[in-house]
Amino acid sequence: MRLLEYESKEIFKRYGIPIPDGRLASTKDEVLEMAQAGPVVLKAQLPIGGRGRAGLIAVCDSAEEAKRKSDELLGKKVESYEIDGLLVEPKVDIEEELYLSIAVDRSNRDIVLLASREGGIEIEELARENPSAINRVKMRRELNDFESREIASRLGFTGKNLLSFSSIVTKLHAIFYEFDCTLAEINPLVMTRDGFVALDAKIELDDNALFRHKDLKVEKRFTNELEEEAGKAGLFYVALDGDIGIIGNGAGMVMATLDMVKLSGGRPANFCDIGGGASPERVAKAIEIVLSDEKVKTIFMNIFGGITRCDEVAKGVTETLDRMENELAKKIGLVIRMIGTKEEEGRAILQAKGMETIDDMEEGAKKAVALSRGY
Amino acid sequence: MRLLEYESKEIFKRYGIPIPDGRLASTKDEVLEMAQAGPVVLKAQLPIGGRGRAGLIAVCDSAEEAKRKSDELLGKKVESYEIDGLLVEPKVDIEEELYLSIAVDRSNRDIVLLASREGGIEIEELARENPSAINRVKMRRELNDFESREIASRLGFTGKNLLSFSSIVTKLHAIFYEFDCTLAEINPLVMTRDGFVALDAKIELDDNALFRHKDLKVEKRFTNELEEEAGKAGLFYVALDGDIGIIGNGAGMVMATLDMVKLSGGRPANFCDIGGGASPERVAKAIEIVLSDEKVKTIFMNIFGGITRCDEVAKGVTETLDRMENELAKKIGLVIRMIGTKEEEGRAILQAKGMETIDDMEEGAKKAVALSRGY
Amino acid sequence: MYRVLIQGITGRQGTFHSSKMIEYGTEVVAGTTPGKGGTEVNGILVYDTVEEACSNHDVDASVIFVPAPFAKDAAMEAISHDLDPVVIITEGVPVLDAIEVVKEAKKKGVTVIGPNTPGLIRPKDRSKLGIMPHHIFAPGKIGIISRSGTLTYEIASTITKGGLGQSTCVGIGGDQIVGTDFTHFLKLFEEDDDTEGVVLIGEIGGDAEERAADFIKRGYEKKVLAFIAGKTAPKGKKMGHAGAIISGDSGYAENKIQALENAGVKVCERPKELIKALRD
Amino acid sequence: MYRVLIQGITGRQGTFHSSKMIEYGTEVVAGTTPGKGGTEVNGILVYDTVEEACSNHDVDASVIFVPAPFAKDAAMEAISHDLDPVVIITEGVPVLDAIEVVKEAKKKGVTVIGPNTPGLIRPKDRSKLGIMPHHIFAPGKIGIISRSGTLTYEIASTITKGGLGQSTCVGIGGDQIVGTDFTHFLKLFEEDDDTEGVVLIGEIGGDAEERAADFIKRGYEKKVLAFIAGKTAPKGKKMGHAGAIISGDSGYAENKIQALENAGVKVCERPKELIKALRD
Repeated sequence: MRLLEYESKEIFKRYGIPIPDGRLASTKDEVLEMAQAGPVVLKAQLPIGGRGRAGLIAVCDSAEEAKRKSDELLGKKVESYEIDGLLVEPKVDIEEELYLSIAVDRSNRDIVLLASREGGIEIEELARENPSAINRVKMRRELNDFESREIASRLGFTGKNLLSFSSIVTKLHAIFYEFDCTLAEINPLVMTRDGFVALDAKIELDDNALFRHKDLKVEKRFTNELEEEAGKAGLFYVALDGDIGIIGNGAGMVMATLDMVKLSGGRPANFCDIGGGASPERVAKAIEIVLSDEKVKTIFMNIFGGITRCDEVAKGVTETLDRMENELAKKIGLVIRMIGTKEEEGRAILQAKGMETIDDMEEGAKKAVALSRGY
Repeated sequence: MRLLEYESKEIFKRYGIPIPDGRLASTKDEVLEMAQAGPVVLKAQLPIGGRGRAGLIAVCDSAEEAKRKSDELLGKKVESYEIDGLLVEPKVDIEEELYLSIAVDRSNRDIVLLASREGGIEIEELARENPSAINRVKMRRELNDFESREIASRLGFTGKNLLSFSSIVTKLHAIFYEFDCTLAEINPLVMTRDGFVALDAKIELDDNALFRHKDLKVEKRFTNELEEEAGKAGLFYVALDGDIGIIGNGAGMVMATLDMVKLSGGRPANFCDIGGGASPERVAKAIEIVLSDEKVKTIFMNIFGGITRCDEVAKGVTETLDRMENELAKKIGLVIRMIGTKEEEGRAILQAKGMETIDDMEEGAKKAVALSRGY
Repeated sequence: MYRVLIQGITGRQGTFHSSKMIEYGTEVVAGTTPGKGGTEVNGILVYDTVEEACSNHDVDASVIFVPAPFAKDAAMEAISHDLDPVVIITEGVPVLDAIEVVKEAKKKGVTVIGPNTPGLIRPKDRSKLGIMPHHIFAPGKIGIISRSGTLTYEIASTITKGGLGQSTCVGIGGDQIVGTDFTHFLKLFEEDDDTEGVVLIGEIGGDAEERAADFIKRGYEKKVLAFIAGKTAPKGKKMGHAGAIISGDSGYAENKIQALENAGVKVCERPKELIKALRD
Repeated sequence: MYRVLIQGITGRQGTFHSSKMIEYGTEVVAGTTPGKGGTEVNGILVYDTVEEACSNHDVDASVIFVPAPFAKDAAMEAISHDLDPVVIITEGVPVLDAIEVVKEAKKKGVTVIGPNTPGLIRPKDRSKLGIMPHHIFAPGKIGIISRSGTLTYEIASTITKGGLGQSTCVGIGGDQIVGTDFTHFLKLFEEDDDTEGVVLIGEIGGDAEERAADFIKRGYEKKVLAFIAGKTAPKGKKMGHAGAIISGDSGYAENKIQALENAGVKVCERPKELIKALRD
């Protein structure tokens, strides 16, 4: 889960990493109050990258400009978010931009620190264009101060700058492990006349470790309401832009179903995983959520019964049908592929409502595509 | 530095190790208030061992008895301490006494946990009498929960007791490392009908690590005022019971001086180490402190100048003499052995005041012993 | 055949799946749940600690069903007693916990399978260290290594129905950080006389497939086929598995397919194609 | 001869003692103080990190003068760059820090001398890694291993005045936890052609003398004499050194003397007796 910039900066501040003296503003008046004192930077508080390019960060040299820009940004919709807060910071005179992060290194099953004097661009871009400009250091839970100093020294810092940079490394390391981060990034970390300042701050928390950080008072965040509703019901839902709703059990299985629909010429509207051993209620909820996407006219349900029982799935389907007074069946094409545990019982339940099942996944996908095209 | 029992128990409580529901009382009335509710145990709060045998712990079955005992204990002098506080605890019904500690294992340069179902006696005694009853486990800074459970299991606990015992192990481990302890001991840890209770608590902090624990608000403690005064002046002073004051530079050197005085038939009154590179002021302070022990009529000062400069030492001596208007030289026999760095300069300073120095340590010791006997 | 310890045997999952493992024929010798020592589950004795279980039984391997917050501790306990493999079924293990477990396992030379894995099954031995619906498997000569549960079942079942069976099927786990990779098991299958061909079931996220391709490219003696899920997945979204995410430049299905094909691996678009390709 | 790095060279102690070391003839090649890189002390270049110092100079060993709160970090830094020995002069290092340093040194095969040591001196080479007043030493055939500073000077000076000199003198440190023990150097002296006899200077606390006695008892080729301080020390009191304390049953001077005598070591009561015994 990604924290918003201002939340990340609050943590930085608590740990002593220097940040600009900014404030979160949710109204134009609050922005203007800060803009009286001098040039400011307005930064839309959204959990997405590339805000600069997307015009979500505005440098305002005058109060007039700050007024215009905050009018423009506050309330604006971006992807599935709405901007309801701007971080207002005094404009900083930048002498140099650096990059510093600690992240999970999936390939090496480890934690790695990346540091570079070439900051301000995406690290992937830098890795492509100038990989030798990136210092990589494996991290452990215990970091000796000298290791931080060595990183600063390898970047070419000496004297006071060496001490301040290494202290930022030490603090970022503490934050990373203390909060179970998967990413703690400062990009850019800038050098000013008064020393280093973390101009941006990006912290990603491990969703699976939130139980250790109840004091953070953050809840798992979703990028849209359906995903949130699904998450709370024990489903995993990702919205896509096609018109065939996909429901399946198991992440790999659902991904493969999406691929098969595409391969058969259709466009999946979503990814919806009911997980293992789903109850009829969870199945019903999945159908409800998938149908609340108005583009969806056809659903392809693909179940391989292992721990999941086909009879339970069938019950979930029929309950939904009943609740919708069979409107569903009229308006929506529902293709059910269902084999495995209790498959016969499940088939019987569906047949009693006049519904057939299919054994083969590819056949199911083709049928769903045909239905979506009105065949 | 050893914390008092009630201070250790406050830490236990904060970490969730069960302790009796006691209170610190500094007056008889406070004791009586608690004794109304039932039988209590009064425990003198002094940083010394063997309180039970020394009569400093009193089980009081009636309020009458509590009154008598608190009269007896409060204000009593023990060694160089005065009892100014009693920990009053409800009497506990003991089903079993255990031993549990984590300590520095000097021989193995490591940390070791000791656990035994034979609690209540000194661990050294148990180690002599029934060493196989003691479980020894090496500790590291990170302790997995399963390691605590294994300790509980090896002691023969199972079910609920296994879980509570292992949780106490985990907490004691956390305390040990969190506070830089050199010892964290529960003896006895007792089993009652309601579970385990730490009946006693002994925490020794590493004096050298107190800088990491400013929040503890404890200062280095001394067992008597002279030791405290010396400590604050950068001297290391230990009171002994003889009549020849000993001042030297370097711990090994001072110990050897004590031994030499004893070997020559005398009785050292103290150990006083002025350390390396002592200033005249520190030397003067050392003489002052040693002389404030009224038994001392003779001082043997043994200096081997390395970083310590003999001229500085000599200045310290003459300044003290001057301040005391030469009373010192009249009343007290002062034998100075002094060689090494700036020895000639030092000798000259002393000779100007009519004092001689000796080159040989043994000769000096003999002369001091002779002086102390009035020769 | 593995003599298996079940950690967390008294929980709902542990109780259910240990009964299924026994039903299949797996030699489950003991279970553990701290605080429940002395009880019994499915006729299996329960101990408080792995140490006790190991001193009362000959134990080779462990299957872990304990909840995510305690999974690291359970895995560390199994590793400290040299159980091998340690199969972590648990889903939702924190990343830093998984990294520490993997490091400790490496230090001790123990194989950790998972977390978030359906486990490992050997139809010939009727031995299962996991949660697969075992009726869909049949003894045979095909080895399966997979990052996914139900997709493994889909493909294993296709293989079984196609008249071929499986030597060993193993899920390496759907998390970002798992104890083993495709390469680890490719090596084992290469040396395994019971295995004639291997099917890799990959998905978006990470570079395990690319690394497997590198390994195969250097020369692999047996036939390898692959199926990669997630070709339609968008960037930056977790697709159900914590590990199934395209981030930055890495993790795209296309790259994985390209790498495998470059290594001479046939990547099938449909499960059924696998049967034909395996028979060729 | 050791090429020596001084950690904490810009501090008062580091500056003073590095000048003395150079004066004696020690090959001091570089110094470090974080944040002071690029400056000079006693004509020696100062670096921010040991890494930099080592990449600009050939460095063998380190002598640490940094304050106690930072001594662990400095020692870890020296150990991580394989400097050997690492001599920790600093007094007052926390016990847990010392334990971690000693463990890390063991893992890397590095010798740590101290903490709280006067260091090591080799009169023949005019090489000093420490703070001893070097004028009292003279080249010779006697090795000294000691837990004390000034007492070493007293005895070394007695030996010098007695017409004998020293091969190597080393202080193992006065703290409870130190990097080396008597046994470590007894082994080195046994193999050292420059050394004919060894003097152990022990004191109350711990069991380093008893362990040395055990080692000698198993057969030691050179003459060993000992001097033990603290026969008059009371129980439970730290006698100046953090390590000089009799606690529980252990650490009494009598036990140490007994053990050494049982091992055939002559324990002298007076420094002067050592001369006669060494000449015998």
